[in-house]
Amino acid sequence: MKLMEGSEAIADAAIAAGCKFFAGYPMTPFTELLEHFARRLPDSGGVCVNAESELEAVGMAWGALAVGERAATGSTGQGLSLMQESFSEITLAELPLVIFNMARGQQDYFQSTRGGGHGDYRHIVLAPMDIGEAVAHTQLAFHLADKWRTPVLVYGDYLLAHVQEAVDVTPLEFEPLPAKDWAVDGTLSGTGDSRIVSPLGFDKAGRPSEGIEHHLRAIVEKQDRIAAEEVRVESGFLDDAETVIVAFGPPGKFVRYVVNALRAEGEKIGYVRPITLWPFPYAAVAAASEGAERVGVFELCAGQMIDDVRLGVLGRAPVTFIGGISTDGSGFGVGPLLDVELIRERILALHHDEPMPPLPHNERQF
Amino acid sequence: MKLMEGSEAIADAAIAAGCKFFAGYPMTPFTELLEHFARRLPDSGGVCVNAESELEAVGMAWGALAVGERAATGSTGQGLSLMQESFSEITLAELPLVIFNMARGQQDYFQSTRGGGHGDYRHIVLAPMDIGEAVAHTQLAFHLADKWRTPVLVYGDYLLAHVQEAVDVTPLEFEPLPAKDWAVDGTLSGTGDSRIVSPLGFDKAGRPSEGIEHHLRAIVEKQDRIAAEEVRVESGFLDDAETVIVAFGPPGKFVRYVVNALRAEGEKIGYVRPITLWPFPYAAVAAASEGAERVGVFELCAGQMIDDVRLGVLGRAPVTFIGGISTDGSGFGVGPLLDVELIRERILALHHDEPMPPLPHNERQF
Amino acid sequence: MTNVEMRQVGKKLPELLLTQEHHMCPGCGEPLALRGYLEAITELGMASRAIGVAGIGCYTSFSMTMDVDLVQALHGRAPSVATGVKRMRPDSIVFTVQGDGDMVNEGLQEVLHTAARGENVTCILLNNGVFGETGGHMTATSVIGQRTKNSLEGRDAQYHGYPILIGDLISRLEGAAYVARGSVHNAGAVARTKRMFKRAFQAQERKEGFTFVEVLTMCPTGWFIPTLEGPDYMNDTLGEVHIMGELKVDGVVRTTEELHEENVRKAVEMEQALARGGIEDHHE
Amino acid sequence: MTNVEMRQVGKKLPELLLTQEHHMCPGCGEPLALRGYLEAITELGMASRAIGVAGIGCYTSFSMTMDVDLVQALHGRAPSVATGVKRMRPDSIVFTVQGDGDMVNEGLQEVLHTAARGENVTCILLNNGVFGETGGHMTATSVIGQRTKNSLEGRDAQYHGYPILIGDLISRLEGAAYVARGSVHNAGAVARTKRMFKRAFQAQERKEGFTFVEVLTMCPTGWFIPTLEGPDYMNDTLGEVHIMGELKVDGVVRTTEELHEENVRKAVEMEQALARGGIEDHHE
Amino acid sequence: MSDTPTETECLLTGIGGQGVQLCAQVLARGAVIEGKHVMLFGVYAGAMRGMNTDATLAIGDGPLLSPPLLSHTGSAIAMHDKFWRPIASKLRDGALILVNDGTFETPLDSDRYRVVRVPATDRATDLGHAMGGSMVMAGAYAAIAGVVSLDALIAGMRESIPSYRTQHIDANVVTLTDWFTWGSEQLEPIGAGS
Amino acid sequence: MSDTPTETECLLTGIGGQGVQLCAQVLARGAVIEGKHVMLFGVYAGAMRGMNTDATLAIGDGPLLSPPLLSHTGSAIAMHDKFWRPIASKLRDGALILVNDGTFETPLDSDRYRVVRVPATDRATDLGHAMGGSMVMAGAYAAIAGVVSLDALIAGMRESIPSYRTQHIDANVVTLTDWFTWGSEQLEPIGAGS
Amino acid sequence: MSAKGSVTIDVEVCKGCELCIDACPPRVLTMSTPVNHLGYHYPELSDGCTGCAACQLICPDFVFEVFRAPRGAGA
Amino acid sequence: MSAKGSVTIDVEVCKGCELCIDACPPRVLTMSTPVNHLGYHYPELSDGCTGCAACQLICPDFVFEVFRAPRGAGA
Ligand SMILES: Cc1ncc(C[n+]2csc(CCOP(=O)(O)OP(=O)(O)O)c2C)c(N)n1
Ligand SMILES: Cc1ncc(C[n+]2csc(CCOP(=O)(O)OP(=O)(O)O)c2C)c(N)n1
Ligand code: SF4
Ligand code: SF4
Ligand code: SF4
Ligand code: SF4
Ligand code: SF4
Ligand code: SF4
Ligand SMILES: [Mg+2]
Ligand SMILES: [Mg+2]
Repeated sequence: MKLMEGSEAIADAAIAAGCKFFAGYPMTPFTELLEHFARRLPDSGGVCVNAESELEAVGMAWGALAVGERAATGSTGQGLSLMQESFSEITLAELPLVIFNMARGQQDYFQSTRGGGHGDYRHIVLAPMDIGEAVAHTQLAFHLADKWRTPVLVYGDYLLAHVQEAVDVTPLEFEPLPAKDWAVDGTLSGTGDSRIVSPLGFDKAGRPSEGIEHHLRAIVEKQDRIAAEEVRVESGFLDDAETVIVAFGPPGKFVRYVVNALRAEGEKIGYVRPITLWPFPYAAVAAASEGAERVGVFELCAGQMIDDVRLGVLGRAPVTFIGGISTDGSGFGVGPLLDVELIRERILALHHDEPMPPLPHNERQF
Repeated sequence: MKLMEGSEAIADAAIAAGCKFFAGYPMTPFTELLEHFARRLPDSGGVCVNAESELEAVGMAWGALAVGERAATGSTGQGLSLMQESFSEITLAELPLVIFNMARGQQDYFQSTRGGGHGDYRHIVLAPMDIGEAVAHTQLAFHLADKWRTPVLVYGDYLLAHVQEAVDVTPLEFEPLPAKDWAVDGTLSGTGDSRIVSPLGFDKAGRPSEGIEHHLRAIVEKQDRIAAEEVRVESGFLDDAETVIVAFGPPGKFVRYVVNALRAEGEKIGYVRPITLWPFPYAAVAAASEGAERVGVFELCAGQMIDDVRLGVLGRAPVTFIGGISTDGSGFGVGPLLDVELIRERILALHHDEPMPPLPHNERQF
Repeated sequence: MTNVEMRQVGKKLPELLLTQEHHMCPGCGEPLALRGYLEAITELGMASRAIGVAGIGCYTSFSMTMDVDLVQALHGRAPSVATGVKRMRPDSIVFTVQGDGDMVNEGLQEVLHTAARGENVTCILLNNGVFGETGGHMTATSVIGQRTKNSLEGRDAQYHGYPILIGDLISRLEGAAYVARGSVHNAGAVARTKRMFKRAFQAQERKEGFTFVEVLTMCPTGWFIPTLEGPDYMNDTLGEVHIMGELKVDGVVRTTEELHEENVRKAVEMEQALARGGIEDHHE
Repeated sequence: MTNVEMRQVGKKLPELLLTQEHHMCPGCGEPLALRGYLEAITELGMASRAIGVAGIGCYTSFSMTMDVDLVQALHGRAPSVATGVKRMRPDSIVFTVQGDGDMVNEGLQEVLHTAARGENVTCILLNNGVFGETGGHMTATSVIGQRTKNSLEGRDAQYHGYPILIGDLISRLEGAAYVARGSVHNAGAVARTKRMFKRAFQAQERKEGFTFVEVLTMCPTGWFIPTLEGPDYMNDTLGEVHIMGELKVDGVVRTTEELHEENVRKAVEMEQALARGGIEDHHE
Repeated sequence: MSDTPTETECLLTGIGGQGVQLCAQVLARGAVIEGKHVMLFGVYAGAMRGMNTDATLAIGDGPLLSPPLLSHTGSAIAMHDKFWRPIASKLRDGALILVNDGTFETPLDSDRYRVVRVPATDRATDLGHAMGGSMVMAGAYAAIAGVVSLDALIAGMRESIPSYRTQHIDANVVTLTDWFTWGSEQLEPIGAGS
Repeated sequence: MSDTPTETECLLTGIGGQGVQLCAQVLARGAVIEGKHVMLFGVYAGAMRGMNTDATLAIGDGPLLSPPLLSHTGSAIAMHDKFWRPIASKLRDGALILVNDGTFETPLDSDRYRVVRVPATDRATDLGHAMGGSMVMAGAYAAIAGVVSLDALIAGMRESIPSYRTQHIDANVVTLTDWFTWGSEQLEPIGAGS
Repeated sequence: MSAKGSVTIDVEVCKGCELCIDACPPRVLTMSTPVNHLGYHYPELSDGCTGCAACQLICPDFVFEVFRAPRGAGA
Repeated sequence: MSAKGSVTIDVEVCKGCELCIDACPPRVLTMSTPVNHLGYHYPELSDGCTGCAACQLICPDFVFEVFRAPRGAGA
């Protein structure tokens, strides 16, 4: 056991999963993840480039992936906004990019799950609730990315990045994967069998390739298969729950903690914690809402996942938003709403059909 | 009446609306819009900069807006992906940017309506179905942007950009707008009352300003008001409709044309054509689905607006996707699915609960 | 104590400041550059036409404290924003305030394209060779051997590559009319840098094209050294590579040799001036 | 008709081509550059280690026709992609193929940062001074007076600003080991440019740092002139500003004067060679 | 509705560079000059050079009701048959088809269609004189389909020529006139699209 | 659950630069060395310098159940009272509070809390010696709250010092020892958080 | 006189740009009157080719194969 | 001797960086033993100030006001 902040644990987990390349550009609260990769990768035979910008970082990772290595990049949602063109197109290029969003809250849900970029692409989104899960999800991310040849985003936040815990990182086992017979490394140049890794949907001249329309459809069909196979979700106390609370990530851990306590006090409340944000656990949410009288959604933003919750519930029960925007004075950190007592109040208010208490204000600091 | 391609008509409409600045970077099928602005703006006392990249284009527009002028930028969805950081932050800076997406299809619906960037922001999205409407929407876009101090995106496509029609551009009248008492022009420097235009939520030192958290909440509250006031939608033949088809933009015009014809043949089919994609006409869709037996969604993509349609219908009737990905060989242009006969077949198949005919394939061209 | 017979020398605070307070670290060089361009604007009588465009870095807090109409840009984007401002308000004096991370990393092509286009704006670079704001990491201007958070033993060319001498690059662009590199590591340099700001703003006024003033600033926090060592450390590391002086005047590029000579001369003059007891012209 | 006693001179097609067909316009200069670097790779025996990274422009169609392992990058991003490739496969020969719009507009900072970092990759620029693919608009390299879609009367400095001489800028970066600017406006230039490709690849092989070969190419379509006028038009416009020659060899920057002299000498040699009836070394 | 007799639709097809778009422009602008309602849509295969280039032209006396893409048409102009297939499937029985005699080899059922072979091989297919081809076809079609008068056609041509090509205007006037006349001599104007 | 006696929680607060985070580090690493489960979370006000810096520390014998932010706590360390308010509201009755005698002026209800004023004014508040302050408080708290032994504390300190600051290690050992002893002399270890 | 050099011309892939015409030092290439299947005129060789390969070097469509007589051979 | 120059020192805004100490040519500034409300030491002026303003120019926190005796005045 070693005292590590989440950023360090995640970097170690990535390296344990065989990540050989990382590139990123500093931005709070992502900076420390970059620092840990920079410190650790060289020792494990990898390379970390302190890229001059986010756009260059994702480009470098693109290159490392194209030759068949495991590679990742990341930033906060703001920096990832700059990478949206690349995320959309790299999905079409079918490269297994792993992306870390050390977000400044939960307001990047749409960006992550709807594809902030152009086009029909979606990529897998894993949302760990604490450092332990982050260590597992990071390794899973690299596996799923290779399994499906699609980007996988790990949605972290200020807490995951900065909380320190005594942990140790143990490598996980996954089902075997096929060889990367699509990767380029130069050895096929001049043989007539040279390869191309491209988002454009064209193969080398003379090889059967049905063009961009067919390629776009094939990607979407793959995404449908992922949606069917890769849903992950945790839930608790649903059987006789009158009230169901849906929350993800670290706030999901707070909610789970509160629901546990309320159950101990006999309140008929359950929870659903989506672990994959895409594919979203629509079925689980639908099932949870079956018998329930009300569904509450707790997000640290204006309410984005609530769309997916509604799409799962589809009118079976009223869906109420009980979260809200909450940040510290800098806008990067943890706001006052992320508080066990306040979350408890809000869940009980919903449960007893009482008016929602007003959101707390953080004390101005500038 | 003058024969103009859509791009030319839109540029003329923007100038008629008082647009004084445009910056963009070429990309099919947006290129011609940029060309027309470059040709026309100087004569009307404006400036068009052929920016060196999309990121620089949106930055230039940001500056022009900050001093209080009407300004716009645009690209295709791919280029707009690069502007996502700016779109998100300029919404927080409350600058009235008008954005033209001369899209390569309808697959940028999520990017436009969910906010491809980070954070909770949304901006208004207008989706004209033809050149005549595009001329009106372009002028409306500048008005709404100023009215709400928020970006407005006009969603066009290859057809709107390139179809030529004999049209004339007549300036429209709108309700009066307040003076831009927030803009900066240098005259207040050194007076103690200097201003700052910023996305960060801080005012000049010594002035009351409640910080970023408060600012983010205020923006979201404004967005809620917009959502309540600015919904625009067209529908037809809904009264006794057994089948309701939802479609937007030029494909919406095709659908309307087909539904008209089918009605003439006595088929109980109606349509809803969202004109604002955000705010989405949930109420209209809900009402339309009330008596209906089925709702069909026709989009030229893998299906994105269908999420919003489902959120409107909320289980009242089954919602089926009858559109699909369809492009020409280059991926920029018009695919084979955009065809009156094929759309008619698909609507009828849905209407008679028959299996959907397979999607047409475009003939490979490379 | 003030002294009746004595006249005041200089001003305690630049007039264009709304508050004296700032949250910069002890020994930070950025407020010194701030003093320089604010006083330059005031003394040139351009205050009521000045529009600033700020990048994102520690200096961003100046956006709130300067009494100047200001547009806050995103990280790296200030030059394009300034372009839009100037194109719409050609008679205003438009300047950006950016750091090396903002300008030479994230937004390198913004400033180069703006310079090549010959936009009539003045870009100001506060170059401390680190991302101060995010904790002192190396930037594209960090010099070989410089201490930064990810090069505590000094930047290594093999591993991290070489610094970009942005002023030198810009001076080679035809659209650039005036390019200078100042510093704030001693009183003389501060005074000299202020004159560079004035020349740049005057050239902008005359619509000569793009103008650029780079200022080497101390960042003891990002360099992980005591505040007191800042000035010398800066002069010996950054100062040795990013040579100070006017790199391009009236469109003519000057050689590194010319700059070196000049620097020696100026240094001597300054010593004498201070010994004589006064830098007459820093508040000319 | 083939002739038994005669020996074949050069090759009709570069070996590293999967098909002769390409969809470039008549008189386009890009396929000539393509021939140059493909033959250079073959003749240096580097074929089985070559990895190309392509930008987005007309030349993108070469991605499909070259018999070279290739990574298709997005517009402007090729240098960073090449960096990732090279860092993971240090023994391969990595090169980008980009246009002026791709490299000097959209991705200017990518190539500059890559060069400053001294990445061991070769960036190839096909510079025709226009966005050929999208219809012939002006780029950041279009020279004053050049015809483009948005400057049919010639580029105007006041309105559009000045061209960026990218090769010259890159040669000033310490991380750049070899920088050359060739052209394809006549047979001699084509042969000479091929030698530049070879020197660049050899320097990369020796891990000397960043290498760069710019090639001025004809774009009659984007220039709105008859194909036949392409070569002379190019030589008289682009060629007068983007001076051809080896701008930096073994890390040493050469002056414009040196380049001029050399160009005159080479031109004469070439005349003589052709008159003598043969460019011996173009297939050395 | 796109079938109302007051609307004439024409599909044009050929290989990039043959001036298909210019031909359509000349016809469209000519029609506008005559006060007609016009909708024109050109499709080039984006980045791919030397590929197909098509155009859809609708001319009507009143506002046009149909969307910009036609699924049925009463006439067509074919500069080349390389990309003819998709067009063929959209032709109504009795449709008027002008083909370029030299390069159009696909056999056409002349019982089903009214086929006019324009003997303008070199002119019409020589990419060096793309304009020539356009003018030949525009002139002939205008006359045969009877949608635009020669004067309007010439005026439309003047509007359609880019500033840097004005030196060709006089030659074009001649070509238009020649082939308009040639067209009139073929079969007396029977119109198209009905 | 966060109230189980086996978990000791401590909230630390002060002004940026005072070494609050270092103090928390030393205590946390010390505890890990003693085989305890530890969760530590530091909050600095992002970009804003000279602003508040807080830390949340939880030490337990078994796995920690609570989320990383505490709403109730049994002990606190206050280097400065500028940002004390939010902390105060989270203190349980009987909570142990170590405050910096020199800079902490806010009156504290000593019937409700067990307040220990650490007379380390200059040392603890002089930003020139941020480390000094951290060590003083860490030593005193470790002893008074009885969560970490002096040896573990010193080992924790060694782990916590960044490579470029190692020259201060010996001085820190002395300070920790002095103040651990000082702490032990105050009131016999009563523990905290219960 | 026996030729110093010669070329083969793959006329069907020629795009008629005429770059080879000016590039040929002895100017033994001239454009055809007929056009190829793409509709382009193409170069035709008359006597006097030196086998210098300039045409091959300048042709964007890789139309030429060049042959040269061994030194001394020919006239 | 009457002073050639003098300065006022706004000690409460000083952040103790000590840049002024080295900047002062006659070295008449020394750091205080006590600290200000922020906890920083600050400079104190001893005799011999020339009013050269170097301290003002180098101080990042704008602590100094500088005064100078008219030429000829003083000793
Ligand atoms: C797109 C984007 N990427 C990263 C950041 C995070 N960030 C904020 S300030 C900064 C560094 C600023 O460095 P510099 O411009 O040199 O200013 P300094 O702090 O050194 O004064 C970074 C990387 C950001 N705000 N936006
Ligand atoms: C981000 C982005 N912006 C714009 C485009 C559209 N685009 C494709 S090619 C091209 C111009 C290419 O010019 P250049 O690189 O000079 O190549 P050329 O066509 O001249 O050979 C542009 C702007 C794009 N593909 N991606
Ligand atoms: S980090 Fe550096 S630049 Fe930023 S305030 Fe501190 S000293 Fe100044
Ligand atoms: S547009 Fe220009 S660059 Fe592109 S293929 Fe044609 S000639 Fe070549
Ligand atoms: S250069 Fe090549 S393509 Fe051009 S005309 Fe000659 S043979 Fe034909
Ligand atoms: S080889 Fe030389 S001489 Fe022969 S045809 Fe070609 S260019 Fe002319
Ligand atoms: S320079 Fe200013 S802040 Fe620094 S010690 Fe002197 S007075 Fe204080
Ligand atoms: S004015 Fe000059 S002499 Fe006086 S204290 Fe300041 S630096 Fe020293
Ligand atoms: Mg910096
Ligand atoms: Mg180009």
